[in-house]
Amino acid sequence: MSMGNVLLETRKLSNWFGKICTARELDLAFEEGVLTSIIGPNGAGKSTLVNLLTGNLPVQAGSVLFRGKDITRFPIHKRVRMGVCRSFQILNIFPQLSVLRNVMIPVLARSGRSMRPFAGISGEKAVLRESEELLEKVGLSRVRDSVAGALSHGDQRLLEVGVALAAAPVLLFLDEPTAGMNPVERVRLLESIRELSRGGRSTFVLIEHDMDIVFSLSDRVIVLHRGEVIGDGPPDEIRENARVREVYLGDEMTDVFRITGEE
Amino acid sequence: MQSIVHVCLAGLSSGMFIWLVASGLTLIFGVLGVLNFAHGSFYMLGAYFSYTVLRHLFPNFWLGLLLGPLCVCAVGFVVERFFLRYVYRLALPYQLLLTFAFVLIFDNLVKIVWGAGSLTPPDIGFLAGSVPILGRKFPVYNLFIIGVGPLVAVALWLALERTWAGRIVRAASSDREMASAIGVRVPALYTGVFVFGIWLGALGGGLAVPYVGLLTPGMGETIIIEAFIVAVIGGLGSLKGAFLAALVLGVLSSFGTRYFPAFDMFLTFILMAAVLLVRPQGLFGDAR
Amino acid sequence: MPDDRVTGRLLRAIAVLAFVAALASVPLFAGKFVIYLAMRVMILGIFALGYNLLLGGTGLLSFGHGAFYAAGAYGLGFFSLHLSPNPLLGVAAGIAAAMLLALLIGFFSVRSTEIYFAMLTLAFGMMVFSLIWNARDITGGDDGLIGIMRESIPLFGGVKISISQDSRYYFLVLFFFLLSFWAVHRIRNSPFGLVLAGIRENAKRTEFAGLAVRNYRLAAFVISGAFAGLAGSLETLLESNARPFMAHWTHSAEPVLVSLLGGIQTLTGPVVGSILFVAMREIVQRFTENWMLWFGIVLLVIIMGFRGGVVGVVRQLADRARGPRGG
Amino acid sequence: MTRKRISRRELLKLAGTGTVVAAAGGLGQGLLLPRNLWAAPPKIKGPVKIGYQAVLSGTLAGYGEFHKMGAVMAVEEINAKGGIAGQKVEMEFRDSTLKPDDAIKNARYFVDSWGADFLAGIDSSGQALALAPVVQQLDRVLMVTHAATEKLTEEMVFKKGIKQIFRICTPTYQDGNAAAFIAKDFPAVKWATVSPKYEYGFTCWKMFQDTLKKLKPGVPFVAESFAPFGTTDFRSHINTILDAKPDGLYSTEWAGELISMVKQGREAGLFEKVKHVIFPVGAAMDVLEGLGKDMPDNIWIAGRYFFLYPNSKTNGEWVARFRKRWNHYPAYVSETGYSSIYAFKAAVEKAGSKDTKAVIQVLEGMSMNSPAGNRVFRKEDHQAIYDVAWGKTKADPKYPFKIMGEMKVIPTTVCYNRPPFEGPGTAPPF
Repeated sequence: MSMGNVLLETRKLSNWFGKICTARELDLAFEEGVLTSIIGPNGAGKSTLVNLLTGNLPVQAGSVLFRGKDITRFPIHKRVRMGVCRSFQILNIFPQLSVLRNVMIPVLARSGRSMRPFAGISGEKAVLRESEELLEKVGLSRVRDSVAGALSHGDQRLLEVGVALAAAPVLLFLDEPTAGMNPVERVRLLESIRELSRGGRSTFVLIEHDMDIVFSLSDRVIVLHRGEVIGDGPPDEIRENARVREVYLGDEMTDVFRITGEE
Repeated sequence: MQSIVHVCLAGLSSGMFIWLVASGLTLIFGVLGVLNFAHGSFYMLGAYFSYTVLRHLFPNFWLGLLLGPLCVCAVGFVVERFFLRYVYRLALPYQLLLTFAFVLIFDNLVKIVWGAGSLTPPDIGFLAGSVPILGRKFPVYNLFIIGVGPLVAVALWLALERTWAGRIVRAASSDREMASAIGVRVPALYTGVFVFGIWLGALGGGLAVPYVGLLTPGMGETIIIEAFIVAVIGGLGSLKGAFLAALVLGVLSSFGTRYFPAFDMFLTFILMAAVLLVRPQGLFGDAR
Repeated sequence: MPDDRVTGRLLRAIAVLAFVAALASVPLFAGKFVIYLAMRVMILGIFALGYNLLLGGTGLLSFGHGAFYAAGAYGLGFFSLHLSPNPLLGVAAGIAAAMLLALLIGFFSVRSTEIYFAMLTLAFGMMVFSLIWNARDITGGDDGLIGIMRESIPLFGGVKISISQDSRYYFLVLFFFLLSFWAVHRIRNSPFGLVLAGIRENAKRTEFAGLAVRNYRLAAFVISGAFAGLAGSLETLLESNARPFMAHWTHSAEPVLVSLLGGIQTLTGPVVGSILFVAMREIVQRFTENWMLWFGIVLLVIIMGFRGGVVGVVRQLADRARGPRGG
Repeated sequence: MTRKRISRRELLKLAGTGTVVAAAGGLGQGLLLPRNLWAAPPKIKGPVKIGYQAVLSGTLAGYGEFHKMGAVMAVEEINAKGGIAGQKVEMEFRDSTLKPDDAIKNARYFVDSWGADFLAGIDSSGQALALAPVVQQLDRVLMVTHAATEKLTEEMVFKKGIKQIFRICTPTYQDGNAAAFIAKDFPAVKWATVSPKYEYGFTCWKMFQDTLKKLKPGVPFVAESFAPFGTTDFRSHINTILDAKPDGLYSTEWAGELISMVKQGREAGLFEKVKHVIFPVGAAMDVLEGLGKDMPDNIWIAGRYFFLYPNSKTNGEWVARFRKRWNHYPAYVSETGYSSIYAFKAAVEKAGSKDTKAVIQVLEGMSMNSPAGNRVFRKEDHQAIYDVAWGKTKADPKYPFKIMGEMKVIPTTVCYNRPPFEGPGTAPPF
């Protein structure tokens, strides 16, 4: 596994909501093994970017390439099959299914055995084993049989990441995975992300508000502002970036700290 | 020319008539998010109550039209306050099932109270009779309906856009939580809107007494499906859409019946499916 | 814990066996009318069981399943009138016709969800109704397709099983009912069923699990259409006619009603709902001509008092009763 | 009930004579006394049970009520006079909902659960046709009192041999063929129709056209507009007719839909523009009463029975009794409902048994007197043959609705299709 192998790139990717531009001719490239964070003040276009890359929003202009292949018009599930997956800022799990079944769905999807209407689910030994391993990894084994909707908020967030991970993505976008978590849980989750990233199976792209975490965790930081990239580079470089400081020294900066400091 | 004008007029009057019934259905869906299957039954009750006032209490069409639907409002209040209120949070099928239960109950009650046979209304005074238009007679009452339809539409529009109550209703329809956060008593508002929607349906029923010229215990069942189609094509919850859809459908089916006898339900439903496929939110619905 | 699970499984096996035995012995002790009603219950049960794969299983409210029921009925009708009177082949033809129609209608419908899906299926169902009604030369119009006979089932070696008697036809219906019950049970507990549940719970997440949600919806739609077709063809054999109103929306509403009555989140819900639906009406009708009124009131009570359907509520009560011991 | 208690002495005496007579009979081998006189009256076990179904819900619920009035009255009268062959008549009435599957369920309930000996009722053609194989299987006589489809008698009874079905009301021949005989005398040349968009409407219009073409070759039919079941707005249909400028309008719209159509037609001036109008089921009481003075004058109407025809003692008395009992004029389904119960009575008493086979044998070709006049059940197709009146509407101070003024009868012998129903000479005019 070598660095510098481009997984996903965008060419002049643009998006508008009415007259508001949320992505302006973005040319970005995400490389294998580089833990990237995307930051920016509220309304900078972070979530929009993830939505465009993962197929959750149709691309209005420009194109998206995955491993050199144009996937601009690909539906979500096809992108996931290729290895682009995500978690959501707002919880997006299967609330009435058990924790185990939550992660089983993506695992089944990958195994290609999900169209079998008469096979017993308990007979899917390999899928079960893999799902249990995954729960172990995100630390949810102890609640594997609980109904997902009944978990604590922190556990639900873990599950959100777990379900995304279960799709075994090459490139995984985590949209504010720690939103609403208490500091202890937050550290725990980010630690496991760091570990998983080192494990090298998936490349992570993180959207995060907590600057400390972003700078300590990431290999690369992208700063978005009003749909434009105003900074892109290693954390140290970004810290020194004048434009970024300018943007973050305004109200927006304090705003960011207020939000993240609330917990 | 004579033919086309009359076909148009027939279409306009039937379209406006459907609009009157569909308006309440649309309003209730728009604000409460409930598909009121029993709307046709309230229409029927409106007709029967108006008929009763007209025949047995005051032989005056206007009084019948005023008092009949008001009685139905009382029924609507009971339905909302004691039953419907408890299923808002449940899924769509439960709401349909509940309102369906009321269809059965009301249809049967009407049969018990007013008898199984059809009833025909007494004279309605000055609105009876016809006027010649291009050498063919056209009923005054249908002209009246053609006038009442837009009148109701404009009144509704003014009420929703220009009054304080209307603004609150619109606020509640777009965001229930927000409305209750700014101090609107949402449950009471819902009751009010439901009862008002029922009043519109019952008004349609009251107007139907001379229009259809016949009251039968199952009369709500034929109208509800037409009102549904209109509400869906117009965009569920959009009054403007329902108005236009009713107009288009009325004129279209009138022309269809006259010039393309093969035209029937099939094409109406094709139209409905086509609209749903191309613009799922309907002609004027907001994409929720 | 494992002990509990074993006893649970044993109890369930006993319950299933007792249920099957009770059903199988209906023709032995019950009168003809009860046998007939039991068949109606089972046919409605098949319709509702399949339907509930869509409503309870996938979270889609279809208002057009009458069309597939009618496709099954007319499919069997045409097959047995023009090709072969073999009832089993006829049923197969009915199911095939229903599945084809479901594929066609589903292809257009599954892109929408919720109320739009309900309205689209309603529109398509009514188109089918209208087609059957108007294609008089082929379908007999509103008179329906009549004179469909219940011939014997040919087996290997020239042996034939006669099903013309109701008490015998009962077993064919029972066979298909149990088969459907088993099939729906398997589907609910299969990987495919889990994906459907995922779609019901969260379609977006299912898509982000790498699954083409629309295809799964379509598959569920076609499968439930197959059950509707089976029910339609069985009813046609029972009543020896097929009629346009089978495709009408009022008939499409029946499985919805039945599933909700029994409870959409359980396997047995639609079956219990079917029993209630048929038996309740029959009982009410014996006491009063105003059956609609009383039927409506009973419905009201069930919706207001038994939100999760009868089976769901009974199960909750049972859980509560068991509560202190388990906890 | 008023039977005297028989004392023991008398009983003994009776027993004695009984033994003597029996012995004598046995000895004399029927030579001493004519046997038939002494044979016990026909023994029928248990009450005579009749399962009746008609529509009691929805827009046509009024028809069910009319059926019920007639049938209930017949049962009351018969029971008051000692029942059928000495046995009480029991009747159960069910809502047929107009749906074939409900009709089948009801029939099965009546026979298999309640133990009905006879079945009666049925409004829609679809129901009647769907029931045919069922009543054959159940082996009970079904007396159809309203459904008019000719297929029932032609195909089910005549061709398929389902002998259990009889029809006491007039079939589509009356509404289609007979109307053509009325129409042939008009100076009208161009005809048009507004009719129901289902089998009944199509069939009647076709029969009307076929027969009229034969009676009056070259007669043009200029417009047809078919209205779906449940139509409440006939205005576009009326426009179709007015545009075609016909001289004659033929319409088999019935019940509430006919009321709506006539009212809306009046408003549009339809009856001023079209001089000759025929409503084959316009003489139904619900239509006449519903329209009241709104029914235009000089329209030819008929029904399957009209209470002013025949002008016989039986009919006059019956109408009086009916009005006394229900405070209502009898509708045609009241008469057919009433007469069907009497048809069962006559058949059972003549057959001396409730047995279906025996009753069918008696009913075939049976002639009976009824309010509608003399009825004969045609042997081949089990269709009751009786005359119904056509008449021109006119006001009469005695009634709050229009009645038939000038009456005319088209004899069944000229307007009913004849078995074998195919080939020359089977369809009128003969």
